[in-house]
Amino acid sequence: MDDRETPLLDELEEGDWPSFVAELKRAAEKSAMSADLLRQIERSYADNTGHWKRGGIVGVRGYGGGVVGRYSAMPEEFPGVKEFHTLRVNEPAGFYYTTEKLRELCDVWDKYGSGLLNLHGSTGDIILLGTTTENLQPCFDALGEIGFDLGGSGSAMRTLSCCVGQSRCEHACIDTMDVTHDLTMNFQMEIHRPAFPYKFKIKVSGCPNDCAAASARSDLAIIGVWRDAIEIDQQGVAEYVDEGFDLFNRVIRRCPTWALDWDAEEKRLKLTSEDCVHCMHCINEMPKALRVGQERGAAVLIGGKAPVVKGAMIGWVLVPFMRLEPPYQELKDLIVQVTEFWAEHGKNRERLAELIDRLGMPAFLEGIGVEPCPQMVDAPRSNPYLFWREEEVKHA
Amino acid sequence: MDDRETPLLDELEEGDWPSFVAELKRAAEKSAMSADLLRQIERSYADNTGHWKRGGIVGVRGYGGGVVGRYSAMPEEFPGVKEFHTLRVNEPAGFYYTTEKLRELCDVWDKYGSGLLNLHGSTGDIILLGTTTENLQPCFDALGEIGFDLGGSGSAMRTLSCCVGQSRCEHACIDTMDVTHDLTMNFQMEIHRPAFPYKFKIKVSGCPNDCAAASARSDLAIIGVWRDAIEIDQQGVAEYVDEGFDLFNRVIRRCPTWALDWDAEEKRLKLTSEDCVHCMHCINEMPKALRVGQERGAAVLIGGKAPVVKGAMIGWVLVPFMRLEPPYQELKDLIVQVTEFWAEHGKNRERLAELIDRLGMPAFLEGIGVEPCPQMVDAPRSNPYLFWREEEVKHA
Amino acid sequence: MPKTDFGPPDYREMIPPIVRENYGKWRYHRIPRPGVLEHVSETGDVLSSVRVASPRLVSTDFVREICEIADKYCGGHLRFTTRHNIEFLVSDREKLQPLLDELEGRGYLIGGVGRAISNVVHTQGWIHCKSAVTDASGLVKSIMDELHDYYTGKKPVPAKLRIAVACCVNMCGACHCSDIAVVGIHRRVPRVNDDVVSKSCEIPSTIASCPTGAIRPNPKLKSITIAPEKCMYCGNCAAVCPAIDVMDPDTDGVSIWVGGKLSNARTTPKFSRLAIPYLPNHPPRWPEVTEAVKNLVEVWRQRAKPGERMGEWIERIGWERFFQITGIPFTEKHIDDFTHATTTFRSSMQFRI
Amino acid sequence: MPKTDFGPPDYREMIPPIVRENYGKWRYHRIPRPGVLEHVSETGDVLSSVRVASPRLVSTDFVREICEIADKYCGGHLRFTTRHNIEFLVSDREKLQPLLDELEGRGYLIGGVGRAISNVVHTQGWIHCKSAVTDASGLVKSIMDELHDYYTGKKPVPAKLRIAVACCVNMCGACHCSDIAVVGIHRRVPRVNDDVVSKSCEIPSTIASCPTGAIRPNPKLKSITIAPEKCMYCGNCAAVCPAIDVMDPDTDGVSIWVGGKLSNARTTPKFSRLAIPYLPNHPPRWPEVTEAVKNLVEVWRQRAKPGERMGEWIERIGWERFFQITGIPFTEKHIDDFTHATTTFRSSMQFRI
Ligand code: SRM
Ligand code: SRM
Ligand code: SRM
Ligand code: SRM
Ligand code: SF4
Ligand code: SF4
Ligand code: SF4
Ligand code: SF4
Ligand code: SF4
Ligand code: SF4
Ligand code: SF4
Ligand code: SF4
Repeated sequence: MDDRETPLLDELEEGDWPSFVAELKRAAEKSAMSADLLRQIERSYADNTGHWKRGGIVGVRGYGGGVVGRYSAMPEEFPGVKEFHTLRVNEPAGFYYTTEKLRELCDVWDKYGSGLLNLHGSTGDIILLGTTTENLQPCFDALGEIGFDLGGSGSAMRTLSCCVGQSRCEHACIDTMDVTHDLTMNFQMEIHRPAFPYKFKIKVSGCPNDCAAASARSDLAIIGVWRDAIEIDQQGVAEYVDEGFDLFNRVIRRCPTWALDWDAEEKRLKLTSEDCVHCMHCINEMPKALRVGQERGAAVLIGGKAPVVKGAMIGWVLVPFMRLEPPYQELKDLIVQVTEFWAEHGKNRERLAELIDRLGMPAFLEGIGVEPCPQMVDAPRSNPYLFWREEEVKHA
Repeated sequence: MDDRETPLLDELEEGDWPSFVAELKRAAEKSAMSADLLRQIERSYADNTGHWKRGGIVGVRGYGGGVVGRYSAMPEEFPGVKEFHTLRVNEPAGFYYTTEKLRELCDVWDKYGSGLLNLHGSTGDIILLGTTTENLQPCFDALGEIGFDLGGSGSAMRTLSCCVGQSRCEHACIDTMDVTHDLTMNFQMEIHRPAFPYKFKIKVSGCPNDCAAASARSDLAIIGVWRDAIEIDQQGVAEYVDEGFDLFNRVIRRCPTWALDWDAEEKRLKLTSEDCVHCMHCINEMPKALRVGQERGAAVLIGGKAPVVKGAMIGWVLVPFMRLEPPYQELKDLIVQVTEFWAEHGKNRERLAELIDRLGMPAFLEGIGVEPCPQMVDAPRSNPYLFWREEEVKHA
Repeated sequence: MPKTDFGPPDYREMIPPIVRENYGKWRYHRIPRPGVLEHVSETGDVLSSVRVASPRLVSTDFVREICEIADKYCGGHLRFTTRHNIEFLVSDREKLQPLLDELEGRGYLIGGVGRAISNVVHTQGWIHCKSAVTDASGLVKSIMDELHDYYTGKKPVPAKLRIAVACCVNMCGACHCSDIAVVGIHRRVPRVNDDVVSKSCEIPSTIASCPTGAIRPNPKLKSITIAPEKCMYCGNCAAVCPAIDVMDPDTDGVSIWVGGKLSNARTTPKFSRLAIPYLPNHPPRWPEVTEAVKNLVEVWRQRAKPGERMGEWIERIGWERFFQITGIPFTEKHIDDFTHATTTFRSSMQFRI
Repeated sequence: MPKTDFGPPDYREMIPPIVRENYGKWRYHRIPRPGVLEHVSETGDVLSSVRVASPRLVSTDFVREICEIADKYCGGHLRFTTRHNIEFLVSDREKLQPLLDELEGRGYLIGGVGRAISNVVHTQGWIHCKSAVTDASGLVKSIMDELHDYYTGKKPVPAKLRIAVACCVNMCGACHCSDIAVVGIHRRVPRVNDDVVSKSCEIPSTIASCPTGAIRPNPKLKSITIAPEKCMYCGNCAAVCPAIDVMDPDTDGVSIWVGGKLSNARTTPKFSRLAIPYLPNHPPRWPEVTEAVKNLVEVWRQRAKPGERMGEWIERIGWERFFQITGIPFTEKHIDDFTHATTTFRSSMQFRI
């Protein structure tokens, strides 16, 4: 391909950060689709606007989602991207791959698609970026051969994702990868056949550091936590201090509840465990000396989402603590309860958080049979506008 | 009066706390109205409900408010309280009295009313509790003779009130009593002739301790503050410390912004003044050593109110700092701007805060001609739903 | 024409000479004993203020009595505080002890200063308000008969504690920002007298008065209809339209709210939050309410750090533990479901389990 | 019937042996050099993870290249992070330095670990999304070309800093909780093609799609009308109804948001807040945006305390000073006027003057 065709994009080949334009060009060398994509993007850079059409539902047999249909708005000029659909391919939990698997994936994608992909999409899928309607089914079949299934799209449960968890992290209170894989297998129907009012996302983080960014972008976030005391290796703490670690300013003062204190004489870190709110900070700062407790499980937060329509939400505590052991039945039951309530009461395109906002948390809790608890709120209500049930109000 | 008539209320004569029942009885000895009041209240205690009727506008000549009409719902049984209106009498700023003035007031009230009063009502008025329609005008005339005017009621500017301020408090950044008196005199028309969409309250506190509870219950709160550094008498601080005052735990650690530090060697309290948010805590704890700064003025907060309709509000910062010197022109102009905007756009029974909530703060600020500033918010907006004016958006 | 708009007495004529002379010159204060403030001026003058409890609802005889005392010890001047206490202002040091003695002799309670429970800010109740669900004065008397030792300083408390009582959710006062607020509530949907509505109510403003949009027009009857599932019994419609009756002695009651504050000291002002949704309305002594308030005060008093107000203490230990320690059940009623409810939901992993 | 619902590859078959053997046994970690994590297991095993920047949008050749490297040094295993970085997992200590050398030789950027700016989470942009106001990939490249020294650790930063870029307010990602978020916005009321509406749009759901209730039915045309004064150009109606066009190359632009976070460490998760309402959309290098982001990073970097994230720093110094220091003008656009606006207004005297 002639460089002069893309003077604007060429500028983005300069600089030290890895260049997506270089990648587009690499793909363009092998694929006419990608070559036309490059040209269309150059046009977008010139016109200051995208050139994709809206609408158009495409898919593969037996599935209701997993493919995002896309058509160029300028098919005459850029025939290679006349049809340019993406396949959302469910990633293995934790984003681990053998090189063998990845190579197989590349081979399939070079054969049936643009040769361009995202590792990964924001939800967690492998995004195979651009193929024709015709190629969708054979591509999917070939993916199946090598063990890759589609993820979610549309009004479905979406592809789950998680942090690295116990596979490589000392803080993990739950086996994030196993929970993710198990739920994914359990909810294949819900993932592949959109039947909800809108999208429903689940993400799993192993501890309150939330490395999966679950609480911001999951309708249901599962976040590991412990409920006994932090394990303190006093020897280890003393070593930090002896090495000049500024314990007071780096840890004690920054504990959100002042749960820690340093006994300089006894060289002991004192923890008032009932004050600890599991923020992780002290453990993060002194991983060699402090560890999460032994009574481990997870909290379930609901309602995290992006701004549209009612505003962005960060997940709300629904269950403060739940033990998580395979087969994760309690968790699965809860997810079913929640999604069924939502499926029944939610309006079209109404996210879970928006439904709860509309009906009120008390009504939602009653609907799914979860008992209220103070962990659900930062503080009780301040307005005197409370409801009473007929049966609560005894009348003479 | 026979004790056995009020067995329930009699129980409230027991105990150490001063008894309102004792007061009712004292008044009942002199006044038939009060005697019937006592009986009606006893009935309320027996029936578990009030016995006042709703409705009924009464007043005095030339005024639209200042009287709250009240009629017994059981006039046959308690004829003395058939009509039992209260006069709201504007208190002198700071609630100071000469005994002479108070005695004159008592004389008038014994003559024309029940002999019962509140010192004071929640808004700040002297509440003369209970007289007949007939007696209203003569009572008002007699009050006028001794220099007491009515306060506000209904959809009017309400009686102002304030903390003790410079008259007896070392923290006062403004002359609360003078501001209150001056505004009261300036807004007589607005106080006495209801012409607003709803009530409008103004209260004045001399510093952020807010001893007038202004920010919770004033549509417009004026609260004294300074903007240079706190004055520190290092000698004084050292004395506190030498006397065993736990400076770290009582002050340094509790400063909301950690603006203070103690230099143990130099025995100096170090203040990072740009971090001070004028919370008053350190000054409150060490009044002998610390003082508010010299550049003094007031902030204006708007929208404080009780729960009904849209929920309770604590006043919002409108002007972070304004110098306040007689004749307080800038403040008066602001009050006029605010009330005029509200009078124009507010619906019936819509408090200022509710109007602003409905129209949006940006629209309100534009309407009253006040520039936005970051002190107005805890944080900028988090939703991407912002408006642009035609003229801001240049279009090719 | 009658004389109008002459305004209140000028404060300059009400203040005692020591205040006039030291106006704006006060340097610092101390609390020599419970109930007494000693303000020192840069002129060297010292003003002692003796704070005394008042029932707020008083007779002219009561006023004459305190005037008499003020004449004797305070040169004929006195003031009231923003919480309805009386303050005797003593400029002559010699007169302080005799004043205290006389006040004590007469049975006045001296206190409310510094780290103490001060007077209760309250409302009219059955004494004068048509909207009163309960009697404010009676509740105050019942509560303070139990708590006066915290007023007089006989028993110390960790910090200022402000109690407020309101006889309905209009909350005439600053209830909504009190350490402890006692508020009368209804629990039954108001009854509508359709005939009266059609005659004497403005229907649009009645509809607009409902915070939760529970009221719809009923064109057939020229009246309105209240959707029971949307009504939370605030009574605002009844305030606007006399044909609506929300009172019900059988089901009305009292709710308790905690943790509000107004000062900006340390923490920003806070709203009071629901602790107990309902207690029965039991005059003349309201034993359930009195007990509940006492429990709250005791729990706080025994656990809070010095200088820590109710709400600050609760926020430090967490609402989870507050409910646990007080033994108050946490119910769905504690979870907000009004306009800004979602902003009160816990959006973090920071909680106690 | 085709094979369906077989799910993703089982992670157990993807993880390297060292991970399998030490699963759940990791004891602690350290950061021996920028871009490298060393996890120590209770078995004594040590796993070194080398983190490398990826453009996320890659070609199969790129993937083959990293596979080749992983074969050489990592026994044929690798992973990606939740922020789209590549992680090479080295169990054989001998291979660490050679791997680092090869990566550097090939021009890969090693970094993003610990107190660093990590990869930018971003969205499709003009590459694939019909809703894109701007190009996410181009913005990321332009921004990170300026900031890569903070990725590689050549220049230190006080704490983790997470940048996100979204091409429209749908914010596919966690933009709304990022230290710095760059978001494409419209500023013009959408144009409605009435003919198409009447044919191909579901009017009730179009009306319901509008967050601010700006859309009303237009029965005459069997279409809808947008009230311009209520529309804030979110484009959600255009997502629901293809007859509505919100794109406008002339007035569309980019906004910048700051101070969000998601971890619960120290402070609870925070939303990003509006810093700069509009900057022009200037491909291919977006100089205004790049400059603004750099300014924000620099200002924070130079002033924050160690370990203090952007939002924590801003909250410590106060938004007043943030605007002053950054030189960003504070305008009425920064003041919320959406549903919960009043909860963001300052209800206290605690501010800097
Ligand atoms: C591909 C992806 C962006 C990316 O480059 O990574 C993406 C792309 C689109 N998102 Fe998204 N979203 C993607 C993750 C997200 C996330 C993040 C997440 O899932 O963790 C969010 C925020 C979290 C959330 O769901 O709230 C997100 C919030 C949205 C929204 C706003 C939803 C809301 O309730 O606020 C929309 C609007 C809509 O649904 O109409 C949307 C809609 C879209 C559509 C389908 C718009 C459209 O109708 O054309 C985009 C298709 C682009 C395309 O042509 O490929 N996308 N979208 C992400 C999916 C990849 C994957 O499967 O791994
Ligand atoms: C007398 C007083 C209570 C007291 O015992 O001290 C009082 C008594 C009444 N208030 Fe009040 N309010 C009194 C101070 C307050 C305060 C406190 C204040 O002003 O500092 C508030 C809270 C602050 C505020 O205004 O928001 C207050 C909030 C209300 C409300 C709720 C307004 C709202 O917007 O939420 C109402 C309802 C109404 O206006 O219909 C109300 C209505 C009433 C009415 C007029 C109810 C009625 O229509 O019958 C009460 C008349 C009782 C009577 O028969 O005397 N009163 N009212 C206070 C006035 C005394 C004075 O003038 O000094
Ligand atoms: C007399 C009075 C002003 C008046 O014009 O009447 C007053 C007077 C003083 N206040 Fe106050 N405050 C008065 C009502 C208030 C109120 C309003 C209220 O309670 O309704 C508040 C806000 C209450 C709240 O936050 O909810 C108030 C919050 C304070 C504070 C902050 C306390 C805190 O730590 O939160 C201080 C500072 C302190 O006590 O250290 C203070 C300090 C003071 C000082 C020490 C100021 C001084 O140097 O003179 C005065 C004596 C305090 C004392 O009584 O312990 N004053 N003070 C009011 C007495 C009411 C009463 O009879 O009890
Ligand atoms: C690899 C990864 C998980 C994964 O499954 O991929 C991961 C891995 C680790 N995270 Fe994380 N975090 C990862 C995304 C996140 C995210 C999500 C995100 O950025 O989108 C967050 C939340 C971000 C936020 O708060 O906005 C996150 C917040 C943390 C924190 C809290 C930092 C803080 O003080 O706020 C820690 C603790 C620390 O760094 O001290 C942490 C700590 C760690 C540790 C040290 C845990 C451990 O002991 O292994 C890991 C190495 C940290 C590092 O890179 O400095 N991780 N971490 C993710 C790497 C992303 C990347 O390529 O940069
Ligand atoms: S969320 Fe916790 S368990 Fe998961 S990778 Fe991050 S620090 Fe480790
Ligand atoms: S985890 Fe957080 S809350 Fe708990 S002790 Fe450590 S720093 Fe404090
Ligand atoms: S508000 Fe301030 S100035 Fe007024 S009395 Fe209280 S402490 Fe003194
Ligand atoms: S007034 Fe408050 S904010 Fe200012 S230094 Fe003192 S304690 Fe800190
Ligand atoms: S709180 Fe309610 S009942 Fe009590 S005085 Fe105020 S309006 Fe009347
Ligand atoms: S009582 Fe309150 S909630 Fe019920 S209908 Fe009347 S105004 Fe509405
Ligand atoms: S942020 Fe908007 S434009 Fe970008 S991918 Fe998501 S939906 Fe499309
Ligand atoms: S662009 Fe957004 S705000 Fe404007 S009409 Fe459409 S949905 Fe409503």
